Amino acid sequence: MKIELTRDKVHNEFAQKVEWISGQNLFACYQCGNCTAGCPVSFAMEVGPHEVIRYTLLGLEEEALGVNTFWLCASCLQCTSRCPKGIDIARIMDALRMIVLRKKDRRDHIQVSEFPEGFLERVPQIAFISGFRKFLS
Amino acid sequence: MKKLGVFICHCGVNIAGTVDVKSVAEEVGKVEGVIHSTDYIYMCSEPGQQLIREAIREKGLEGVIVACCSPNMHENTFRKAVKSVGMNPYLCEIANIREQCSWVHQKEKEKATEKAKEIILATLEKVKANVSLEAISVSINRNVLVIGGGIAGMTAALDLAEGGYEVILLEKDQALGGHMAQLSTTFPDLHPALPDLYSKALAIEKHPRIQLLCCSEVEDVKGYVGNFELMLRKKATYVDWAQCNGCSRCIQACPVEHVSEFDGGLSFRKAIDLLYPKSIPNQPVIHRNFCRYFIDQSCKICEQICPEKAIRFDQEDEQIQKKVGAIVVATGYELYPKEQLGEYGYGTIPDVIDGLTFERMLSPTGPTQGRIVRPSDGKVPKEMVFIQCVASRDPDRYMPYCSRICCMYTAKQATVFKEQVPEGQPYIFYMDIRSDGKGYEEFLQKTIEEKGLLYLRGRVSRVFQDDGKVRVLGVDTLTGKMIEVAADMVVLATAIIPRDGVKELAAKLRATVDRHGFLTEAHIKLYPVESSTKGIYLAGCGQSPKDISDTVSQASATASKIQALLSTDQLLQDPLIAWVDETICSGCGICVSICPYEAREMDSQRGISVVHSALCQGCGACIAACPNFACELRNSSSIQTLRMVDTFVTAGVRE
Amino acid sequence: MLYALSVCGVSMDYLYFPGCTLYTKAKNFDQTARECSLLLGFELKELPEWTCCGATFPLATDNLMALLPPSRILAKAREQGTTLTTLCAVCFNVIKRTNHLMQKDHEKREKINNYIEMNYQGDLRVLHYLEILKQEIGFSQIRERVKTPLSGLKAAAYYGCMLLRPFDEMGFDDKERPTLIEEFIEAMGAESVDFPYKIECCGSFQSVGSPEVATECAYKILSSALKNGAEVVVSTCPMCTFNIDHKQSDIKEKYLGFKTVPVLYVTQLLGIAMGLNPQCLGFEQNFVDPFPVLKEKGLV
Amino acid sequence: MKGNGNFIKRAMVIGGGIAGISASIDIGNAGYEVVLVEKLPSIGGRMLQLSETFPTLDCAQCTLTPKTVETGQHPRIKLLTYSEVEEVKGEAGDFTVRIRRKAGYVDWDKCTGCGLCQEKCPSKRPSEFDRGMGLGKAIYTLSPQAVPNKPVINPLNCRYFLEKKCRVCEKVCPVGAIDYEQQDRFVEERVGAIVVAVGFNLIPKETFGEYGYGLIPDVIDGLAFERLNSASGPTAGAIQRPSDGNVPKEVVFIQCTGSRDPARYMPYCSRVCCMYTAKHARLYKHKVHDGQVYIFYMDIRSTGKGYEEFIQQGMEEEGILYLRGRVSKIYQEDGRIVVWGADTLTGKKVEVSADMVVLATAIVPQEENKALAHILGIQTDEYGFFTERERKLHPVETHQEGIYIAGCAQGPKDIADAVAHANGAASKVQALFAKH
Repeated sequence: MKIELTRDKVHNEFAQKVEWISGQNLFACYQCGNCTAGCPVSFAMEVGPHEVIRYTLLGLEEEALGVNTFWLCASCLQCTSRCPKGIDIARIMDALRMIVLRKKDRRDHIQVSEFPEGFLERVPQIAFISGFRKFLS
Repeated sequence: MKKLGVFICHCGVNIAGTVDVKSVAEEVGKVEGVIHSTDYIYMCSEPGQQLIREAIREKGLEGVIVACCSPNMHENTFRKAVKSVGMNPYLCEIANIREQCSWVHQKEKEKATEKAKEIILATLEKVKANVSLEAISVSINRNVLVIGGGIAGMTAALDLAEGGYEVILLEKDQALGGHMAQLSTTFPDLHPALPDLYSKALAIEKHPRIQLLCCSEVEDVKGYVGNFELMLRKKATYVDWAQCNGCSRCIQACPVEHVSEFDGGLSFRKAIDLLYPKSIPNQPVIHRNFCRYFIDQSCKICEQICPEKAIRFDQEDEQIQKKVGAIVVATGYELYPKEQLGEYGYGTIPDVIDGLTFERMLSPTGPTQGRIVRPSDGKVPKEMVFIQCVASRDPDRYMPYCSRICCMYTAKQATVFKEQVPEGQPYIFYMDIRSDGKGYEEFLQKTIEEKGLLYLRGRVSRVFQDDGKVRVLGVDTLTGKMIEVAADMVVLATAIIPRDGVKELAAKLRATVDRHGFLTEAHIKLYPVESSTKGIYLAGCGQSPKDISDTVSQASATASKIQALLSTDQLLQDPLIAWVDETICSGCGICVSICPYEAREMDSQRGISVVHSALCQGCGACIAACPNFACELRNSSSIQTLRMVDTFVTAGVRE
Repeated sequence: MLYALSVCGVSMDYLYFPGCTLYTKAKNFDQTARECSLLLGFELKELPEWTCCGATFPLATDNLMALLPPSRILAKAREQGTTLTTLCAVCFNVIKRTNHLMQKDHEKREKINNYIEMNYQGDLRVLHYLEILKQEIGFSQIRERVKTPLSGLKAAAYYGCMLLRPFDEMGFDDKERPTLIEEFIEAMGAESVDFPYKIECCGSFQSVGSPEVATECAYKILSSALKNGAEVVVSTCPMCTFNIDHKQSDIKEKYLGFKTVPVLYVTQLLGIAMGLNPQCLGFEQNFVDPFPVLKEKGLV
Repeated sequence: MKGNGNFIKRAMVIGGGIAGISASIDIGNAGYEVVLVEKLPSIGGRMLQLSETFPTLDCAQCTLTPKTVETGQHPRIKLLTYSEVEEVKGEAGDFTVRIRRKAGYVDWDKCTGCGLCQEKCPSKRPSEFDRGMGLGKAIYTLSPQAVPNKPVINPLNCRYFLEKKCRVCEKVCPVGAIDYEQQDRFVEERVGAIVVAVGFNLIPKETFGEYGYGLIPDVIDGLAFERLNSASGPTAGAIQRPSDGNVPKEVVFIQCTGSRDPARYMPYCSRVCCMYTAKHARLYKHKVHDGQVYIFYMDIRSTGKGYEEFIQQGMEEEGILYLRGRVSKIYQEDGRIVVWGADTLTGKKVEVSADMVVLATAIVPQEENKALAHILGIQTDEYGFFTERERKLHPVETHQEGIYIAGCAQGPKDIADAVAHANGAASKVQALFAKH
């Protein structure tokens, strides 16, 4: 509930990493919520993309990485196409994914071994390839 | 019986949405004497006025009633219209059925319709007894007084002088510039404030048509538009400015130092000093409260050192009488007093300062030569908190209004801070970012992106000192989380409030102020620079908070209005003033003492009281006061008034 | 039936990248496109030895590795010709965006060329099959070749995301109000149905990560199309088609009253109109059988 | 011509909106002649389209029409309406301006403004003045209160010009003022100073694909709402939605539509939208007591005198719901308008099913500004707003002596600021004349 802010925290490594991987400037965000408003999967998100950006900017790494928001992002770029500041939000979501997936203790978001029977036969490989790239380290 | 015409305005839906104008027109049309009764959507428009003009011409009307909005809005409009077809304008009256009827009875349409009719019937009674009058023509003085030597007053004075008018520019302080002289740079271009201001001040000092009076105030104002009689007080400076050559040796030699208000308490100044270096005028003033000579006669160093023998310890305030035709009030603003902002530790924590003080710190000619340091220990602050809306937008505790300029100057200050202290972090607590001027939004976004200003949407609840840091407890409503910053320094964007003493000045000028003390304009859209008193104009932050460019536009606007006003030789005044029935007047003189405009005088030869027609404003005080009923107001006689009252009373009986 | 017929007088051939799914679960897409092309007088020349495009355009700016497969595809294609076409919207998106990057980002281009030991400058034209139909052949020309106008069929064009976004790089059609597929539908003689969800995402690869989310997305899209009177939904993407066609079984489980609607690839629609042999249309791969509605309209 | 040597003490004001009118009256009252050039057939500008003005809710017509009347009757103001500046030669003190007087196909010298032609004209087309909601005739005045109150024929709507038949107006005109053969004419005026007060436009509605703008009839812009709410508008002031005339019970207002959007539209703030939206919301509530208003915003900008109080009163007393967030998409479904927005204060997506949506679209410069700047030898910024000499201390001067700017031609501003700005420009003209 409480955030203690310092200049180190504002320019925290985590936020800088997100900025570096995504190539986006988090400070540019208006916090207008257009990304959340247009997101086709925001109904299932714990918080909207705009709020994840805010968490990241304020150095709340645990909060930012702890929500399902970026895992649910389907990279459809609706947010990006409507962002008034031209921020590629999907890239920020991907950066957050990458930060989790690239950690030394591998944390795959999905477990192939847990797929239900027949799933592999049913789903087209394009979905798998795409999904594996987004969910597996 | 006079032939009367009634014209009922719909005012769009403002009246017609509540009052059944058609039925009112029909019923009023049946009243004896009314030979023409009609309605129209906008009576004040050209076709509406044409209806009136045609009816006068074709039906030979001898009196006109326009039932519409308040006479404040359009009495003039319609009087001009009837005059254009040869009717005496004072035979035209307004029946106010908008402000006094439709607007206040929106939910009672039938009763409102009835009331509108009664208002018109009452006004009919007045018009029946109205007589033709001629406007009073008075000569005018074409000089102008500008009160306030800040950027508003300076602009107005220069514009007027350029337009060919003689101007008296009155400044309370010892030099020109006002608050703008305290600023470092202006947003959004980050231009240094002083050079621009300086060139303007220089132009004023040199202008042959501007008489600059510093350390001066208005003591008394008499008269009326075109003929104001002023009593000004020029306070003693204890330095003969005519003798002084501005060498400033006295300042260097003066042994007394006191805290500089101009620098927001960040520096000391001498007991004899300039307001700021190179100020215009560039002559010093002795500050009596601090000068040892005035305290215990123990020091006369300045007098001894002055090569021109310009020190005058015995100088006294001077009273100056002037006559002008118009007055510009450009009294400016001050910041909300810090003693009253307890929760922010303002006034007790040295590292909590206000925006103007921070400006002084940023100014290259300021106490730190532009370096940002903590007032407490002189260290460079790294964690810097800016708090907006301090005492603004806070109707319950402080001021309900928005101070308009804080968002932009805070953005500017945070930018300059970040430029000077690249490793520092500015945090800005805000409610809404208001960057609505030309180029402002672009400036704001660019600096947020490039400088990494951290905007936190939320107010600050408390600021306190802790371990050599200033702890700020706020909130970020976008994450819904509480925010705590251990800051090195805090800058408060405190509310803009009117200058101390404006209420008293307004009373002298018979101008009005709102509940916060800002001077009131005659109409926010129609007459934004005119006050409610004719001949008194408003410019700058004394009217409401605004930034420099808006202030400059407004100041130029007052100059334009005054030039139009003074471009003629004669001014016409309404003749709706008091007159005295000489056969009844007993010469008791009660009216003379009661008149607020000094328009009543005893004619000692005839032993009666007379009316000074140019001074009388038609307020009616003397009429109420006269024990003999010897006074009457033209076209508002007692009989007329009683008949109007009768109409309402009998309406009640009819019901 | 399989004779080449030149529309414009000259025969044109296009380099063609089918992509993995068009060889397997979306064979019907591939097959109908090849057949129809021949009828329209051009051939889809499949790239030799193509590899998977990667199925996602990498959004992390430091992920060069994911750019190598599409770059390699582009570089090899350039050796064969000047225009490359794809059918699958995902492949199209990945390849076109990579092509754009190879054109604009000199630094990355150099690095990638170093990795793949080729020298590709981004000078290939990448067109979606629909773009070829519109720009190179012309819808009006195709309209004239239609054997069975699909009159009376109400078809909703579903664009999804990959064709349209990001607009600056894809340049396929208006990003908010695309009309290209509608124009195509009308050229086939069918009636196009506009619906607000036509550019909303189907859930994409979430069918692997959070299948229930993808199901919900598909449900919203389909019910919006149905509400606006669609009898078939037209798609350009095997990923979308999986989500909005094959997942209709899941939708039915969750939303009991849901009425299924067939999903056709654009080329299947084209094939029907061009009078392709029903066996060639590959309806057996469609989850919701389009046959009943087509039969009802007398189209097959 | 009040002159002194060769310096012509006569001014031209380009644009007859509230800024141009204010400047003209000021200069005229100071004793100088003014030529007021207006592109449309009558003066009044955008303000004439407004219903009420914030924060006093005064009727806009009542505030403006007396000024238009005063301008029309002013002995020193010469009105050239339906006219455009084509060429400017010379310098301060002696400009020669060539003006195109557009053919209106009505001889105004003969016309009495009786209005018979408009009544009888059989051609009805959506009226631009009413933002496409009401129907206008091919021979028209902008409003019944127009100054001058003389009509012109729009040849694009006129049956005679389109099909060579009809001629009804010619037949009914009692004074024979209709002249189908009229051609554009050119006149020259010599003046010593010029005030540019050409006003603003709104960003074209077709721009907003994601808002269904132009396709969904009940998604309208702020000016359209003004017309809807105006007693002289197409519904005589009744709040009815354009599609079916029903009273909308849930209305969504969206601010910053095209403003503060550097990636896609205009990066700047349009300055007036926050206040007029608050005004719209309150006026709507005054007429539809059981209606609900939702306002999507980014920052509420109520900086003028009494503005903040006005906004807060709207929230507290009228229950207007402000939602801090932008809107991503609007579409029509089941006769309702679905709005996808966000409330960034709860961090949640908000979906509202509304009856009507009002977009506060960005204020943009007039299209012809850049061409006009070229003619006048002055500058515009990248968007097309005219550039002042210096932002703070010279906000009405241009880099060209003798040429001044006023009102929204310089940048978005509200009426009070535009009037003050225009008065300021007038002051500079007077000083220039007084100097010579």
